[in-house]
Amino acid sequence: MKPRVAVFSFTGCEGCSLAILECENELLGVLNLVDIVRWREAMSETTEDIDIALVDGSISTHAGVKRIKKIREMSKLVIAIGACAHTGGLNAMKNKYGMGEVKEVVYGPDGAEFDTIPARPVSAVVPVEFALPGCPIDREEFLRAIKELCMGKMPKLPNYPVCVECKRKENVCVFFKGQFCMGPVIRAGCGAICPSFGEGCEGCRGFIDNPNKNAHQEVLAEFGLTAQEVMNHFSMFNSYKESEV
Amino acid sequence: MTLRAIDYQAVLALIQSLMQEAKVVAPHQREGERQWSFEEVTEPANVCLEYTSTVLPPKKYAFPTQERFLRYELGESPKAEPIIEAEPLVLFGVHTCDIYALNCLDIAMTDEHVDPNWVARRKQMRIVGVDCLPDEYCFCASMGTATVHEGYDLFLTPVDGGYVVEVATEAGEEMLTNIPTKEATSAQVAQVKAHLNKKMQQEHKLDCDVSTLPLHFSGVADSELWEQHAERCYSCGTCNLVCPTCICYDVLEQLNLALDGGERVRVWDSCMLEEFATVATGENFREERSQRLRHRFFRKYSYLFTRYGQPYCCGCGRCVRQCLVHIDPVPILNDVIAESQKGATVRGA
Amino acid sequence: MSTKCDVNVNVEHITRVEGHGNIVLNVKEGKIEELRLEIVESPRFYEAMLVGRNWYEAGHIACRICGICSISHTTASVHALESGLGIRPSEQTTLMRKLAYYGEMLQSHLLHCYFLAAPDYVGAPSVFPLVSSHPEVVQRALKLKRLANDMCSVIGGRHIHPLSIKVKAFPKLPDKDAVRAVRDRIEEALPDFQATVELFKSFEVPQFERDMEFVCLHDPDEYAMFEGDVIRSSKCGDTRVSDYKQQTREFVVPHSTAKHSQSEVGPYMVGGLARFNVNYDQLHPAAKEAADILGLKPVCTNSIHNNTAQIVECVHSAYTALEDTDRLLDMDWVEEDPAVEAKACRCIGATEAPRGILFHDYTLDDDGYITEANVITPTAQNLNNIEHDMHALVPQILGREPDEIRLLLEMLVRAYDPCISCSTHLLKVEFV
Amino acid sequence: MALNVSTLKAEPNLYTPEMAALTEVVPQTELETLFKFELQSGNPLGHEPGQFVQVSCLGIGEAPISVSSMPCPEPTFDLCVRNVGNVTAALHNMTAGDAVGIRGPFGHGFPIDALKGKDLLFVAGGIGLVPVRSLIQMVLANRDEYAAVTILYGFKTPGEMLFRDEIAQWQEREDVDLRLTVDKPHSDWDGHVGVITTLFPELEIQPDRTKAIVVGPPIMYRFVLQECKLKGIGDDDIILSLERRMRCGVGKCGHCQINNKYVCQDGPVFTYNDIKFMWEAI
Ligand SMILES: Cc1cc2nc3c(=O)[nH]c(=O)nc-3n(C[C@H](O)[C@H](O)[C@H](O)COP(=O)(O)OP(=O)(O)OC[C@H]3O[C@@H](n4cnc5c(N)ncnc54)[C@H](O)[C@@H]3O)c2cc1C
Ligand code: SF4
Ligand code: SF4
Ligand code: SF4
Repeated sequence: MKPRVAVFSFTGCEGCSLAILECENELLGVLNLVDIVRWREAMSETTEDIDIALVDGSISTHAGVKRIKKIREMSKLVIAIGACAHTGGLNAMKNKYGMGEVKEVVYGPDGAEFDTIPARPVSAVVPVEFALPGCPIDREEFLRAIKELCMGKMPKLPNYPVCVECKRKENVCVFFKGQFCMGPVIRAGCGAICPSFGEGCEGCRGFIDNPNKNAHQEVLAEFGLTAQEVMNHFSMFNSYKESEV
Repeated sequence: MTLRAIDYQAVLALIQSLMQEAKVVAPHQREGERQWSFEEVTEPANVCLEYTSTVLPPKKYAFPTQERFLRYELGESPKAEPIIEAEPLVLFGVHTCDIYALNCLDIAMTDEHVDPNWVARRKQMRIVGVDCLPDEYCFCASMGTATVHEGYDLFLTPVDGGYVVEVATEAGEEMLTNIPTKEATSAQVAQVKAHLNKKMQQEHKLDCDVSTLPLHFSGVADSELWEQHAERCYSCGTCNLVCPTCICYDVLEQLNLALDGGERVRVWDSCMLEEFATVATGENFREERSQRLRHRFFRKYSYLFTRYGQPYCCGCGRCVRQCLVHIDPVPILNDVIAESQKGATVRGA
Repeated sequence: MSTKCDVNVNVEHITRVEGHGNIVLNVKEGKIEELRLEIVESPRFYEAMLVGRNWYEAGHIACRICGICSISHTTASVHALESGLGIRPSEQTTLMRKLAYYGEMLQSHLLHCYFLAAPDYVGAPSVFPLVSSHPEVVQRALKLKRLANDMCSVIGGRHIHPLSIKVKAFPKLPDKDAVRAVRDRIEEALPDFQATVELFKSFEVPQFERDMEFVCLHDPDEYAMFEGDVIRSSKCGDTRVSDYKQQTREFVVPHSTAKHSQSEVGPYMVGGLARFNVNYDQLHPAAKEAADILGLKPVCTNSIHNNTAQIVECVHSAYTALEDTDRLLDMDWVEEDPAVEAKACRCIGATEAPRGILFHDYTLDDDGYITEANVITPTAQNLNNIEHDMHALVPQILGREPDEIRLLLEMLVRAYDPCISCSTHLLKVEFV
Repeated sequence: MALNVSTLKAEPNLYTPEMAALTEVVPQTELETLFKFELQSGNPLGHEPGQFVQVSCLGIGEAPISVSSMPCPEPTFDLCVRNVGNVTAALHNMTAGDAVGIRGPFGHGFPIDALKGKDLLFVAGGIGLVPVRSLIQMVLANRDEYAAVTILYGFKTPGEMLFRDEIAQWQEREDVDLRLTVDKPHSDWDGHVGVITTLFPELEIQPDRTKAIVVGPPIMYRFVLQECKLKGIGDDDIILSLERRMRCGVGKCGHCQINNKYVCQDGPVFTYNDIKFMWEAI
């Protein structure tokens, strides 16, 4: 029996579910392994009998909280895909403003009605079995996870930093080119794609389990960033804090 | 040992002629930066023989960063067969430290069990060395790797008007068959010596003779120095990943999409990474950064040194050059030496 | 059947569009009591996030507004910053960016036409059943989409949230051999684009007409897509990009977390059909030929034909990308210094995203930090027009079965290829 | 001296598993299962007690597992596996007839010759009995070559006891002193209660002729070693088996290194003397 897979989107750019459709060369192979049974962005069919729910986006409304709980109930495995679902992602940057303030300032008096709560990762609302990090998810990592799930193996994320993959690719470290990088404290798995294309890592995959944040703050400062810029580097994808929600 | 003289044009001709028969890899300058890497030569003139150090060592040609070594089929009766991929290769423009490192790994890779993939690649490899001028991170003079006596076919030392080339093997002799060379003049030979003398003048050096290094490690396991030096360490593994004498690897499965077969690959690993020594029960035998840093140093300068009779560090300085928090083997080793000498006095007293 | 009927259509979360929207139609005795397109996507506050960030982070934050059009957002962001900071990128840089840009245009249009819209025309609920019923069509769609994707990734590292498309210059030049390989694949795929035209020719597009205003960028030298000198409207004439607010006047409506827009004269349409109608003369000859085959002529006022215009633009993009890339490959590439000096300035830029004109507007302080930001996405501009279309369409089809009404309304909305998640943060933020 | 690699004999199949068929699955506890295998080549595995093999579930991965049965001329052998991760879980999903890959045997086993004629004290905690079983089987099969045999086996709860039937047989034997203990009192258990060290005070040990074979979790070693010392057993006469993460099994990948030893090459069996100055060992 092929696993029945559904894709759901919450607050985000839907790039992660789109990234699944961007596995053009492999899509037919994936369809041989799994049955896609529900996916609003791509199909009109629907069902409540789901083995694997792939969820992108962060939870940022009361309605979203209800919906993800329902999805949890109807799915055997819930897998968060992408930074928004995994860490809250970029969306959590709004959390530093009070929600009343954001609505008021942004929508004016008409905005009071809109449903918005601080953005949070899926795991902050319901248990998730696994998260595929990245903004967007990495195609290879996604395919590997699908294959492993179909083999009955729980995928495992690397717990080492991006520098490892960056070195294996023999990139010139972007610090030596006058740029800045979060690679030393961020979880690998992306193939160090940013440094490979001349950009510093922005931290979209979240921190490794034991990052040496102090050392990294010192390094960023040593290479010339101001305190505010250092903070911005740390907060771009990783500003969600449980305490703020 | 025969010494000949060869001019720059002839070096280009040499590369060109080698390219006729094998893949030739050599240092190239990277992205307009003062960084180099070994890459396949497509145009001899692009080869950069005056360079400090490449990001990754030429080891990557004997032991690729990612190497498939087993192919298997699943299904009714699963089968597995080895993948051993090797091709004739010339490493052109290798520094003494990197030659030393390859020699080191020959021992480790063949001790007790012979690694088939390593040996297959090494058998088809010819090496043309070139002498360098060290930068502030190199400490090959201290490590005894500023010169190397084996592990190359030709060795070039820059002198006025070109290079003096040492022909070390028959294969080296053959490489020069159609290349115009001259007898090296005594002035040129003197220049080679001068070059070496200059290379030996390194500021960055150990406070002891390299042969005594393992002795100094005997009493420092519990020293605070490991914690002090590890405080800023990211545990990012960069130091190991760029090191020419590191061979630790991890093994991954790569299934094909139909799930009916796949390949097993090995990738470079690092003992500085947190999970390197974690076992299934969750126990981590080197949980602290300082324990991992200590292990890295013990492995290079004590364990493998004692096991194989030579240090597993070639003094190339890559680890500190690439380490963002400047964790440098030399001051650490000097702390080890100081500590052990202090301990010796205390014990002696 | 009497037209004095009661009809209730309630589509919660329209499928095969990007983001969350509902269609609500309530007809009592032939009278429309309620008809609206509800945008229920959670508000995202992108502009709020941009405030306080450094200018060089703008592109990377802004591209996260939308996964489908992240190259367009990057492009608009780069255009805005370059205009504010007074930077003119080199021809080499522009041509490189354009290859990725056309890649995204193709990627987005192909996704929409083959995966989201086509199932309606063959009566399937999604593209997945077509894998077995129309394998050659699906294979072709995947092949073309892969190509489009690689046009993006060969330049920017990846299509979704590209990496090296930066203000002034590329931090790392693309791999020339890889660009050459992609160029050859574009050439090789030209017959597939023709086949695509033939396929869409066979689909019957529902009848519908409504007089409306079309708005897009215009460039005197080329069919404006990547960039344009002015905003051109079929009803209001030309406006400078920096005066975009004269064209797009925004207001909040209660049933939508995205603001609505209108021009001086009312709602307007942006996107493929608008560009086709306004800039038809500048289309690549091959694209004009495709339009002929498809029977699409300017000025076409059936918004469902936006799909058709997208096919025409696919042909245009493929041929133009091929010619541009040939020019790029003829050049000797040089590494350019990407260093930029920040200063206080207002940065306004625009591009034609697949769904229409896209504006980015930032204000920087002396240190290059963003103090104010405004992003206006094409879908946000279209929402008002879609509702007006719905109001025009419903009376024409009232007599039909509710299911058919629902389908037609969905097809209409889908034809706009709305990108709802991008539209929900059209917020002007002035934080103190 | 650099090596001349061209003169070396390569081992082309060093990393290539040989296929073996799973012949029987014998459930043991909730987590552990005994698997019986037969090599397809028809050759015996050729191991010594204490050695391990690298077991491949192709497509999933490879894991080092001790051979749990004594050497025999048939191509069959036992592995007893705890389900803790990917490979071990995949094994648990297999049924008779399925195939796995086997590399090895690797490493150094128990020093049989040194044990001959001695009093043997086996101390096994939990899954530590797995490698020890191969040695016990061999000793019991050649019982007259050894002097007194004492087996201490401790586990957390009665449900975690391995090899029940076999232990019952050992219990029957006059020439084996078998003592079992569970860590905590339990209603299903009327035997000895307490950690394994609580069995020591009652033991009569003649240190000069005793060899202790101690295998268990890291924490057990610390306490049991102390007891052995109290009994006067020499460091050279305490034999243990260590476990580490492992990839290659042949001393290349670096993972199993403990100070200057490779568990896969120099071990997994060590004397306490070998490792007592190694701060990473225990
Ligand atoms: C010499 C030796 C003999 C062993 N004998 C037995 C035995 O007889 N029976 C038995 O059940 N187990 C035995 N083990 C332990 C067994 O190897 C591990 O439990 C097994 O490797 C876990 O693999 P996995 O794929 O199931 O887990 P994975 O999914 O790979 O890993 C789960 C966790 O285990 C860690 N891990 C990875 N590789 C190893 C490894 N080689 N050893 C320990 N942890 C690891 C990982 O870090 C991860 O956290 C032995 C180990 C060694 C070194
Ligand atoms: S570029 Fe970033 S990821 Fe790569 S080595 Fe440097 S710090 Fe690490
Ligand atoms: S020493 Fe430097 S390079 Fe090595 S792990 Fe620590 S931070 Fe990384
Ligand atoms: S430890 Fe550092 S200096 Fe020594 S060989 Fe490795 S990289 Fe070079």
